[in-house]
Amino acid sequence: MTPLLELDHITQRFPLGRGQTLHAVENVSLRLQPGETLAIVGESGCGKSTVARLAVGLITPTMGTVRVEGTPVRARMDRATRRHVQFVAQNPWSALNPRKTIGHSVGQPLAVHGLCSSSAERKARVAELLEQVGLPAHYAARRPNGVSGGELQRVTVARALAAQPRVIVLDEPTASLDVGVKATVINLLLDLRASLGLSYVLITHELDIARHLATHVAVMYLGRIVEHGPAEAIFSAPHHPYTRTLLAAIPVPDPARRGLTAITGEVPSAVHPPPGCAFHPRCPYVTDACRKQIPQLLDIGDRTSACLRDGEIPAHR
Amino acid sequence: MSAVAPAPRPLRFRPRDGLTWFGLGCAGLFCLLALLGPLITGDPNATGPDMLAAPSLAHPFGTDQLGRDLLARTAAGTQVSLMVSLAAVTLGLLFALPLGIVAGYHGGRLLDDLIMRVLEIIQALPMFVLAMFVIGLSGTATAHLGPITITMTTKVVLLLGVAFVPYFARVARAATLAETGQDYVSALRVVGVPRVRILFGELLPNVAPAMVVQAFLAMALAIFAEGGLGFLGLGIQLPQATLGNLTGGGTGYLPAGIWWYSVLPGAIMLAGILGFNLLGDALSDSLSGRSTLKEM
Amino acid sequence: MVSYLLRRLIALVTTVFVVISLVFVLLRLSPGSPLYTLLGFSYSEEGRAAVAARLGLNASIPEQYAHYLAQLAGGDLGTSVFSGQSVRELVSQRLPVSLELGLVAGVVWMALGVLAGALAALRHGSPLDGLVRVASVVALSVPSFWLGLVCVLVFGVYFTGVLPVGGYVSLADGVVPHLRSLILPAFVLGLPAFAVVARTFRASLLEVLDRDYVSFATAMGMRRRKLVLRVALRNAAIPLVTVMGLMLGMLVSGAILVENVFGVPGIGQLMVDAFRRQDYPVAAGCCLAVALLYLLTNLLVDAAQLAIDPRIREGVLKGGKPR
Amino acid sequence: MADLLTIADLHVDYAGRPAVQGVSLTLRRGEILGLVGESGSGKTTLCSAITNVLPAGARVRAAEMRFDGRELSELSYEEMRRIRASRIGLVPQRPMTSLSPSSPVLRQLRWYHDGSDLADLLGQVGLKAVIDRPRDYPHRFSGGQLQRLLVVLAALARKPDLLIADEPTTTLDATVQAQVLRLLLDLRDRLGLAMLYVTHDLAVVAQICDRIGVMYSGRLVESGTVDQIFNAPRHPYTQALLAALPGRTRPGQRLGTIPGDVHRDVSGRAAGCAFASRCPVAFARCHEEDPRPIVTGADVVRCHRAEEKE
Amino acid sequence: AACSTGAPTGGDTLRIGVAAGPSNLNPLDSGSEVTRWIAEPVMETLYDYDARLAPVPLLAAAAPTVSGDGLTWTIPLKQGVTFHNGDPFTAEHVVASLDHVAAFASGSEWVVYFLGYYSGARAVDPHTVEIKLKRPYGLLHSHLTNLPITHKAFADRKDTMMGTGPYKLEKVSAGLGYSMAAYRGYHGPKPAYARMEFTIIPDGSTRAVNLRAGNVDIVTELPVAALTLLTGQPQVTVHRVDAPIDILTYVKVGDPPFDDVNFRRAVAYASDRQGVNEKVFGGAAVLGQGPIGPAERGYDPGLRVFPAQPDRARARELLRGIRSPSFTLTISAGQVMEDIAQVLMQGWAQAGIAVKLEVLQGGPWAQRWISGAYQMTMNRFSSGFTSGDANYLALSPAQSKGVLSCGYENAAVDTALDRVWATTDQAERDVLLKQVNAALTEDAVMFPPVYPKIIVGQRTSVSPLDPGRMRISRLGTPSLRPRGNGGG
Ligand SMILES: Nc1ncnc2c1ncn2[C@@H]1O[C@H](COP(=O)(O)OP(=O)(O)OP(=O)(O)O)[C@@H](O)[C@H]1O
Ligand SMILES: Nc1ncnc2c1ncn2[C@@H]1O[C@H](COP(=O)(O)OP(=O)(O)OP(=O)(O)O)[C@@H](O)[C@H]1O
Ligand SMILES: [Mg+2]
Ligand SMILES: [Mg+2]
Repeated sequence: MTPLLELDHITQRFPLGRGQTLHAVENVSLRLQPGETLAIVGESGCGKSTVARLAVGLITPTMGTVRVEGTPVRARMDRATRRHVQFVAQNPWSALNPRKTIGHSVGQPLAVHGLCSSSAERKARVAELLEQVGLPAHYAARRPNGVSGGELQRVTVARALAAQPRVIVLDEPTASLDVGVKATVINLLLDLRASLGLSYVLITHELDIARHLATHVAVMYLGRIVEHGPAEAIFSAPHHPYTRTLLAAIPVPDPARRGLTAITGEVPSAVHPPPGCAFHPRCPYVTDACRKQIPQLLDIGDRTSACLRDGEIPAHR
Repeated sequence: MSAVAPAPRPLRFRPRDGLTWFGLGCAGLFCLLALLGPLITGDPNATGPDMLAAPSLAHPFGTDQLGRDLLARTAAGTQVSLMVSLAAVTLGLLFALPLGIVAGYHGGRLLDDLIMRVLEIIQALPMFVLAMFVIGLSGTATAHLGPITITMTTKVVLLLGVAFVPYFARVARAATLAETGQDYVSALRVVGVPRVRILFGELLPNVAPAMVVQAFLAMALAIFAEGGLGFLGLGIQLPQATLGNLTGGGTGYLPAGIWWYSVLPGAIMLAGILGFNLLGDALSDSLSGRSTLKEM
Repeated sequence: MVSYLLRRLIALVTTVFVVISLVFVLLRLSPGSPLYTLLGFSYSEEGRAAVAARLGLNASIPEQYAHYLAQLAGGDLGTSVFSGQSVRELVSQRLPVSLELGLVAGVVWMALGVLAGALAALRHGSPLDGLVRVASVVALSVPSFWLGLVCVLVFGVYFTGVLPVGGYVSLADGVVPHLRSLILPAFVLGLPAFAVVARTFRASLLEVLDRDYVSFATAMGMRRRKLVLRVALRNAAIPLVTVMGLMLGMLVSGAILVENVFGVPGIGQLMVDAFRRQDYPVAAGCCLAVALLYLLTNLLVDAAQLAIDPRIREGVLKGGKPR
Repeated sequence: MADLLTIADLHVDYAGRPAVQGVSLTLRRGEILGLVGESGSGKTTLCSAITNVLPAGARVRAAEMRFDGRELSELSYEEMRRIRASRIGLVPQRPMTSLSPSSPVLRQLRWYHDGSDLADLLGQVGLKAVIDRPRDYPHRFSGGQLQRLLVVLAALARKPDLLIADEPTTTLDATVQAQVLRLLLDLRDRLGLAMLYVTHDLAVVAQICDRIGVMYSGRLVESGTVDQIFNAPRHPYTQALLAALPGRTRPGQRLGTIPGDVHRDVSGRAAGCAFASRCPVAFARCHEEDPRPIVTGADVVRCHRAEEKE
Repeated sequence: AACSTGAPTGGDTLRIGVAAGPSNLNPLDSGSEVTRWIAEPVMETLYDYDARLAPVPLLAAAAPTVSGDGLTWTIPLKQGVTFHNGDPFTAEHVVASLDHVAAFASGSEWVVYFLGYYSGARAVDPHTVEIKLKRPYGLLHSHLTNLPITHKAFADRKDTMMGTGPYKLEKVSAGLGYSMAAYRGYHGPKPAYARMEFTIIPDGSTRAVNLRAGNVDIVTELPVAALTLLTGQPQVTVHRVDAPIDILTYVKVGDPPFDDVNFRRAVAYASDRQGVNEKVFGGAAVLGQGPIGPAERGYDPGLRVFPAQPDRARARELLRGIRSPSFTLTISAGQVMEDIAQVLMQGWAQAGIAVKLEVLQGGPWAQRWISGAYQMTMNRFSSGFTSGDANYLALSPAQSKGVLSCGYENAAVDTALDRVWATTDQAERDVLLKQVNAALTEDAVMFPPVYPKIIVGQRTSVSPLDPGRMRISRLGTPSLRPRGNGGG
């Protein structure tokens, strides 16, 4: 079965001038099948957003290919294929043109892709879309100013839906929202997935949201995927030392289960990544080999993991 | 973190301190004199019998060495000044906006670099040097470029317009750069909106307010520059009265105590510059939200 | 940092080269010729040809251009068509006068501007703040040549003898008369610089006072005086440096007008004369000197900025895409 | 044991617009009080009011604001400054912008702490390397490093009685957040300082706090011990907050939500409880009368329903 | 200007305020008044003017001897004269000076005089010069009275002066002025002042103010508006003297609309001469008719063709049949010219002639003028220094063959002007000039609105300026001396 979206050995480097390069994404391969929700988690700067931008064609990779429904994405791909992958960004306040009405923004994909034959039809469709994300139709006439973040985030989802996508790439869709509002957006995503059969690529560093929504999880560290597999498996029994560290560092909203564990050390620089396994300076299980050899992603049962000592480390907790 | 989307700063003019009111008054006086003055005051070139007469009821601004009414000449000069400034600013915007927006959209890339380099070269010569250069060389005469006739007025407009281009383009570029950083531009690209439509349909309205502010400040600059050129004799030529011509024309009479000749037209110029500067400041405050802070 | 400055220097050289070429080509393409002025009534075709040959104006424009560049490369700016003086000598006679005037005007006024801006920001909302705001916008708006005339009127007609209203006394003719002769031109020339500095510094200081690091310092119980000196002023000075570069252009433009009002024999006056007479080499030399001065100072400003703002120094503000 | 900080009926207005209304709370030595609430609910304003670093134009009114036995509102600027300098520490929200960008970090550390034990202090938070980087400016350090530096300055160096931490980890990554939180807990244990910890994140509160205050629209709607709030919340708003947490619901299930929007309440309010329009259990009285705080020991709740249950 | 400092003691320094610094300090190249005013004390001519403006030997020992065919002039030189650098004055310097001005490449303004006449000069011995001519050149004597002699090594220099005069140029301060000191080795009477200083004061009123304040002793080119500043000042004298200063005003006769003599005359009739005189010259000028003014040879005070005030009826009559009469007036930038033009335009407008004004800077104006791309052109021109009291150059556009020809063709004028140059007979020359003047006036080719005066102010502490010299635009500074109690 052709995946809806496939990243095939993607590498993205940014030149920084003075001969320096920033290794934002290194050799990442991912595929998304219909109905799946793939969560990409990891620390700040590990390349999650870059993967998202690559996936929706905002940047063209230095190396590797992005395929949408089997068609490789070129710089000038026809709009019809590309519109099947849509994008929702973290900050709803900047994701809408402040000087255009919400209706205009939501209607843009309809106009660009000729999905409506008349402006009346477009208006009706915009109203329909707004209702679909739980907003009253009269919001079409409003401008983003004065509309709350949660509502705006729903507008951006409506805009993405307008293009009739099969995949929506969500880059931290709830990170800037308050707890209560966050919940409404998560509920919306759940509903849409159920009703429209959408697939999501969900970028987040809030692991509880990933756990709540995702069917699959990819854990990134310094531009590489270190562990990838079904969400349940990874959350319940992380293999890679980094995944373990990360899960242990996430506070649980339950005063009965206290015990934050912290590791020392900083995230290394993406300009001068450490030799060998990128995680080795912070890894409690580090060996000499880790300092020299870059571990490859290997299939281990239900998942893939990139750790030289995968079998040796005792199971978690 | 705020829960409600912040309003884009409206470019609304709400004079709230005395200074802004004063600026409005100055600019209003200037524009009124420019628009209505010439209708009321009569022929600015008509000579009369009283030469170098001090201000009086008959001649509120006095007369010049040829017995012409200086109020009429000042009004005519103000009109020229306003028209030239408006035209120059419009011209500058017309060229600078597309350049700045395109450069800003391609921020940091080759096209941006290229555009900004070229503009930098124009800026390497300060405006007056550039003016001297162009007008000093092409002369103050009407020039003919093939079938196109370039009068001195056109020349001044062109010159000021060109001098404004780098200045405007920088602002437009910076504003566009800031806008391009906003997620909505990425969103539009993902949606598949063509680039031209992004640039001029979506970005332009967001860049425009900053440009309006600059346009006001540039009006002030243009009035000054037009006056300065006239003062040096490199501007619009006699017998057309311009504020610069008048101010410069009167210099020879100053030591004889004939103050009104230079001083009054210059004061009108000052009013115009001050007015537009203050209005620009007020608009810029409203845009940056500085005044809202002050309100509290 | 050194490599950055080096790159800037190379960019500067290219810009200067383009400016030179532009000056040259425009000069040669402009209608008229100094020969007409030079010959006047004694104009004749033979005469024109002979003089043009002597001045090297007969060659084709590319040839002249090549010759001019070669001349420049040898440090020779040519000689005036009219006075036969070497342009380098002329420029080096006039430039110091303008430089001194600009420097006096710039330094004194900018210092005052910094002071006024700082006081206004620190006493935000007070009458002093209002005064600075009004004074600076008025100062910015007054056309320099007109203000010059008003000064001439005031000190030349009503309060005669208080200050000289025109001319320039060289240092050789006495320090006090020299300085006295600079007072009015420097006053008029520098006023806009005062205005810009005061406004910029006020705004940037106000902004800095609103920044996290100032509230943090306050919360840490830092004394107000130390806070202003160590934290606020230092950071507020960064945009000021940029503005100073801008002001240089203003001073140059202003000098052209002000030197003409007060009869100061600086480069501005020389340039106006040269353009009026179409004295190509002198005009080009002046343009070159001014452009070079302008660009060099901009370079200095950038260097100063680098020195004062570590983030610019490391290109942090340029590269990358920080969220 | 005497309370370290007592606030009673604190009101703060920004140009007439209320930001904090009638907040009362107490904080004991060695206690960590977590303050949670939506954006704009007045958490930062409350913190600033305590240290008196509100922007110009803000007006403070309080029945009592007592710190270690001294009424704060009666102190002169200089006395307040001295308290800030030695007794109340503040860890700011945005570490990246809280140090002057134009001076080297080490120099700034010396501004705030001129003791010879600096290297030692830095060593305690794993930042000894800063001493060896005397020329490095703040932008050269990561957010986590800077945040730890600020903790060193605010807490470790001057050993204050009270540490106010206004969302100190919001901008940090999970692993780094864990580091900073560990550090703060450590400090509490070693120095016995009291802490006012402001956050959006209920999970963090659950992990480190002893007591919790929940703010809504400028009011402290409920406060109590961590266990009490998480296991038996009394205010409907607190209940709704907890229901909205993904971590407390089975994956794939819809989360509890709070309908409406806090901000419409602020603007259009005439009388009644601020939460009434969004409250699932509101009744007539809630729309007419603003509930008064019901105090039980150190705990408070402001709700007519809760009152009924008493 | 600079003079506003320094105590107004005067004493042993003669201080002169001038309007501009010359671009070219070589009086062999430049006929500009400022150059020559500065050159006056420094450089001397072979012959000088006496009180009646007749030539008398100065550096020459005697009047020239002319060969029978008029083609060889021999001039004996004075002995014992030295240049300021100590070099003795000899014939080779005279030859170098003459050769310089006659060479095209030097771009000298004199070349036009020598053009077609001068063939060469040689030093017969150190104290005798022989000049060879191509054709008889009677005006040469007059020109040798005007042409300064420079040191041969300095003939090509434009930045300094080296002569035999009573003062030597010591210092050139760019844009500020020139200072000179008395030359000890001067061959004539000892200079009265130890020093002489020329100061540049661009603004006319400022010059007047400085004169009033005693910062300078003499100022030139006083504008009419500034004269009020000097009235009632007992220690200041203002001289207004007729001088060969012309408001050179002529039309392109070769092209429409001025190829129509009626149109030309209509324009001349409609010119507001009175208005120009009153408004621009404060009534002090003489109303104009033809090209030759009152201080010049050939002036005819009786010539009255055009009225003082516009004769509109006459103009309209002459214009009958011309649809929408209009033309462009091209002037060079400057307050006086602009004022004149604007007054004239008012007069013309009243007669129904639409005039467009074109104000050009010096260079572009000269280009228009020389290339003939004008309809009516107007500029100020002073011929005094190069031609004394004769205005030969200003007449040259009327010559049909000249480079500057305005398209006017009148054989009588052509022959008359040729003869003017050739003859040695001054009386004949005067008659011819009168004829030319009358013809050009009648035909309305050249019709300056007024003949201005030279206006010079001086302090009474200096001996009075010689009106005779001022009549030919000279100041006569070398012979001035301190006077009365002001003198030291
Ligand atoms: N356009 C760009 N030019 C240069 N560097 C970039 C660019 N975009 C991203 N980077 C760098 O690439 C790295 C990965 O960035 P990315 O935004 O993908 O991280 P992220 O995982 O999304 O982080 P966060 O959680 O903070 O959003 C970072 O170091 C970032 O600074
Ligand atoms: N300087 C200020 N001027 C005017 N109003 C302000 C100012 N600062 C805050 N406010 C208002 O006061 C109210 C409380 O703000 P505060 O910053 O205390 O909330 P918060 O709970 O800290 O929010 P966040 O979680 O977003 O930091 C808000 O409505 C806010 O808009
Ligand atoms: Mg990201
Ligand atoms: Mg806050």
